[in-house]
Amino acid sequence: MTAAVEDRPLLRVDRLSVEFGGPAARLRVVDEVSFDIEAGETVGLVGESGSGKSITALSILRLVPEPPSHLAGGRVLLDGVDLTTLPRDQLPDIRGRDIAMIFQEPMSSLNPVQRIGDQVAEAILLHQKLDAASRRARVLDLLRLVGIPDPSRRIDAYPHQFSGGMRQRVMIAMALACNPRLLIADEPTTALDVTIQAQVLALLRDLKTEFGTAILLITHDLGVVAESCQRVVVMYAGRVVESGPVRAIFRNPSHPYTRALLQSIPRLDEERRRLHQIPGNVPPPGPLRAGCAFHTRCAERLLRCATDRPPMMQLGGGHQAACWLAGPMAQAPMAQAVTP
Amino acid sequence: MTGPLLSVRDLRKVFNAQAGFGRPSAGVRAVDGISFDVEPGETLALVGESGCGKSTLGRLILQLIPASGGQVMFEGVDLVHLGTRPLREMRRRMQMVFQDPFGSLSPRRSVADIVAEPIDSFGLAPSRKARREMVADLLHQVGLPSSVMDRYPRQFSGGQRQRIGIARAIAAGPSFIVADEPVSALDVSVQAQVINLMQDLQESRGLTYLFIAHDLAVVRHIATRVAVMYLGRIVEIGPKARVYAAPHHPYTQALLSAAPNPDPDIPKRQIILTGDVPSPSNAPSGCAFHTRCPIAQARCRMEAPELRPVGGGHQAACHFATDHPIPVPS
Amino acid sequence: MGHFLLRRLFDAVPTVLLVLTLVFAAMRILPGDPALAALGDNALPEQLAAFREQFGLNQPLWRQYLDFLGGVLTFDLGRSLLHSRPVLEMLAHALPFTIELTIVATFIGVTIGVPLGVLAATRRNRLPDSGVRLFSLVGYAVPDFYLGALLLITFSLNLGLFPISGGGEGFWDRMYHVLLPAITLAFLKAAFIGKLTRTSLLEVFGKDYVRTARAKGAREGRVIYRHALRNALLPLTTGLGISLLATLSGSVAVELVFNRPGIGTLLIGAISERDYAVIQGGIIVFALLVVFVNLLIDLLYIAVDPRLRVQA
Amino acid sequence: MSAVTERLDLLAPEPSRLAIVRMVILNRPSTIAAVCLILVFVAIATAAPLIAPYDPLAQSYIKINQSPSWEHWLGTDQFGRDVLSRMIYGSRNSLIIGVLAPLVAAIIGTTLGVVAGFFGGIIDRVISRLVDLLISFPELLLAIIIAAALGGGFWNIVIVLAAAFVPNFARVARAQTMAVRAEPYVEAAVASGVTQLRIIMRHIIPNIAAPIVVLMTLWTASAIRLEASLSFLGLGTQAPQPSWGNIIRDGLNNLFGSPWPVIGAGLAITSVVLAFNLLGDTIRDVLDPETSP
Repeated sequence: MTAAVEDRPLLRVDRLSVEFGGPAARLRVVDEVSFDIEAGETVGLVGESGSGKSITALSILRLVPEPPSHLAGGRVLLDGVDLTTLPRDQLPDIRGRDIAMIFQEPMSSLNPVQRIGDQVAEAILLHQKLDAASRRARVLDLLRLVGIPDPSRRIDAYPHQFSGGMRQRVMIAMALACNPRLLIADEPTTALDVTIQAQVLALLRDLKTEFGTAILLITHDLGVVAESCQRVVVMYAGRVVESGPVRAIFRNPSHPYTRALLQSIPRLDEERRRLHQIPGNVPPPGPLRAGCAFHTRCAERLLRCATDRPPMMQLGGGHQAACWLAGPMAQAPMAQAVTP
Repeated sequence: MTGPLLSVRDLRKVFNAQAGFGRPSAGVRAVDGISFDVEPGETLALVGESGCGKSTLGRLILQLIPASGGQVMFEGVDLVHLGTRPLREMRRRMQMVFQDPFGSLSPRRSVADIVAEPIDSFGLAPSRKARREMVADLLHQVGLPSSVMDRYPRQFSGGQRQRIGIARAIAAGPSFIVADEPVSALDVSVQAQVINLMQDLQESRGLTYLFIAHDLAVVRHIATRVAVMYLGRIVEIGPKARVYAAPHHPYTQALLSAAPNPDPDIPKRQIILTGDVPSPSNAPSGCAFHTRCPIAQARCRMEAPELRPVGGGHQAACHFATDHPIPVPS
Repeated sequence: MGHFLLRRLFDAVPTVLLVLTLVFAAMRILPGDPALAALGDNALPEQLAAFREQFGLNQPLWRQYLDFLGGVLTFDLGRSLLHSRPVLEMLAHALPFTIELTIVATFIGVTIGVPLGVLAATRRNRLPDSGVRLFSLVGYAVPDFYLGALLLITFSLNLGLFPISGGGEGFWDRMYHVLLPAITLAFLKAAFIGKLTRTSLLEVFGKDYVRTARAKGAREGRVIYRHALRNALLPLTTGLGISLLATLSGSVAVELVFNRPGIGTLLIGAISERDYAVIQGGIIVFALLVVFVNLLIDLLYIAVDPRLRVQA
Repeated sequence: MSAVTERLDLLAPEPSRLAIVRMVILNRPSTIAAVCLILVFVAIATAAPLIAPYDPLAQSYIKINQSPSWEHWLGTDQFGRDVLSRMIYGSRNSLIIGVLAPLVAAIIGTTLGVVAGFFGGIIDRVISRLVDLLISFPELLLAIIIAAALGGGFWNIVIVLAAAFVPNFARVARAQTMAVRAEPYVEAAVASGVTQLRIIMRHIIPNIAAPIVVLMTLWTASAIRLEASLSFLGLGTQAPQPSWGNIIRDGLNNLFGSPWPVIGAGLAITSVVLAFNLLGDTIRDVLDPETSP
């Protein structure tokens, strides 16, 4: 990836922290998360439930209701403009125009009592000065673009007349209405069947090449990440444990959690006698924790892991991992060994 | 007892959608004539997308919902035409594990009562003390401390609840378990724990599984044979290795190619089906898949293909299923 | 669309029939002999016989039932025993007073209730919200006739601003008479509608499509009015139906307090005077009003919810 | 908040039921006030004969329509009876009917609802048809029709109010039963060979109890209000028996003389009904957190 001209990423999330609950029970759901998204790049934000990946994504556009949540620190720079300090009434100008978002549940993410044509046109209405006729034409193009058959008839239909896959396409059309530079997709295909998921992921890829839209893809499915993303950010219990180019992450996972995760998923392409088991449970959100969040379940933990929080070790080529064992003198990359 | 543990013959289930005012609707053919056998100790996986009827089939076999036709021979007894009392006795031999960890345990009852429900129902515990010991042993077998016996479901994580559900399923010592997407609602790391547990129990207690799932990678890991379903019918069935290596039905090929593989270097030979899964209430004529099939011909619209052998216990329901896999359009 | 409407219309017919049968049965299982109870203990035997003859009480039950149904269909509800006027005429005179009270009360109630609900929902847990919640709590608890009495005491008796009784003649005079009773009913309705608006809005605020609207760049105002309130209309329509019916029954007591010559006063008077035909007529009118209101709400439902209008 | 907790992708360990109770009751002064008021109301009703200064039915022609005085704190009505004593005895009426009617309705309604919801088929269609019809009638109208037929009197009112509430209990019970019946844990019970009756007793009833109890508390408030309305209309407690409703009815035609009986009785009804409504909301927050607004 050649560095951007002024070497400034499209979006930089810098030590973002989000907390829930009042002073008594302070839950630190997102803990100093940092990553960059270059223009035209697809970055995968992956983690299990409770990892805080969705809250991180929602916080970029400050869509998490405050209260009960509040930004406990860090910055979100869009082309250098810090969204966390932007006055709240200026946020709507950015939402839908510069950064757009699609969500997981196609069944409930569309307004059930409004025609889909109006819903797709709304972003255009909000951000662009177009008369009704040209707005409608633009919506028809968008519907055709995302592969909805017979758009002129379907434009006036209601969401309950569409299948899950079709609704997700409407969501994508709605998000791309104003040609945003970044599309945040929060588990866009989790609720879809695998053949429909393939269609939607292929559509996202084609639109990215055609419009150069950067995509932040939030998912728990490592297969989707491998197939669609150029760079990956792995989160655990509210923190980034590892990030880097997709091939480095899958070929040379340098954080014990990433390694364990890759070994515990059944593979389509190869036989495996027994799945690797990460003992214990995903930790519930809690107050700020000392040391590495994964140490209680980590098979390779050192004494210091319980007390000292590992810094992000640079492993070269943009690949980094927050683990004392993953220092520059990391051992030879662990092959995808079959666990004993 | 030689022969298959379970053999299903032409099983059907029609849900009659509310007969509209004045116009009787044909009803939804959720399961449309399905036949297969399951050998003792085997794990037959039922794979398919939503609306294909795999969950309905699971519940039909256990007679949790009445069948509209066909036969379910279990240990030599046809469950479909069995009276309620003998059927109730047979239930001891077959149990079920559910998908939703939160809905499968009654919120108002303690773990001990939940796990012991089959024991109480079949009167297997001579005394209260024996009952508690049996529950403790069952919890131990699923990797939970017996001390959790008196707590309530809301105090457990998804993975732990599935373990409690499995403890209940094996409580009465069944030989056959229908597992309806037991790991779909779990996180990846917890999924591995439950899959390993189910495999261990299969070995230690000689269980036979009917494993319902939509995740092809999980199926490849746990199944011995695989049946692929589409709109209420089996379109391909056979030993796992053959079906995954050489799928003969275009839908199976599309499924395998659509499933994302967690390896960036594997070349994606993407067969992307167009259109949506048709709704079961008005299934297409002939072969139900013809509306989305890349190699559909005129014949497919008229005549529904039957399952025909393609070698080595491997069958596919497609007019063009020859003994070698169908060439994939590049 | 037609299908849903047709079904609702088709359902209304048996409902009316069932209601009439319920009324018919109710009137016939009065304890004791209706003639004796109507004419009093010292009535002469031939008077009792004449009364039974007039009301066909000595005919077989099914015969009475057919005559009863025949009467209802041909709008002949018999004659009032005491006032020897056709029941239909008495009802026709009284009905407008009840209708206008219900309509005015509903209008005031909704125009106060909905904005209050929106105010409370948008400023959750702050002053307006707790204010509205207190208002609705009191509104739910105060009996309508008690509030009516209080308003009567303060505004009519002491301040003399409003008439003490009667329905008034001519449009403006009737409006002048209906205002205080309407406000009484509207106060309770505003409390109910306010609370319902608040809860349905809060529920809608939690929905995904509201978040989608914000993600598109819609400002809070647009999110509330264009998306949230529009969806809150569905539960609100049901609420409106319930509140309309509650006003109908509430009007009985309020008409008594304010001495309005509506169906309520007529019915209660007839019950105390044991005037059968009028009791029967009054209940039938109320029953038909209820069925009509329910039908009205179903129509409103179709207009508000496209999922009923347009088949998947 | 619910959207956010879902979004947390994880269930925070649920606080124990006791913690909810303490939290909900302690930090809500309104709830404590409601509970105290109800206790006072119950105390008055039970100890009525002891604390009432006069015999509620004792008439005296010389003391008609007196305004409040030291002798008669709320004055006397048109028959010279002491209004305060009648109010105290009237509370007995309201309490018993307020508790009895919803109880009777709950038992009948819930049974109908559970049977319809669990077995479905024709039984369900018949019961639902009837319930839908009766529910479309406001309780008061239904009560008036039945009261007109049965006449007033204590037991008739209990029947009237119970009949007016049965459809609501039936509908809630049916909806809850069908929801619980669709849960996998009921399927698991069937798969374990548990008989239908035991499934109802062990799984259905415990899981639908919460909304039913909440409904009963709320209906106690409505029962008290409805009894007052019926008595006000002359269809409830028959004279000379005292009821807050007919105290207001009598007080109406002496509004000029002294409005105090009306104001007093009205206040009593309002505060008790308010207290029970508050109690109902609190119980809903404790027993059935999901449905609290």
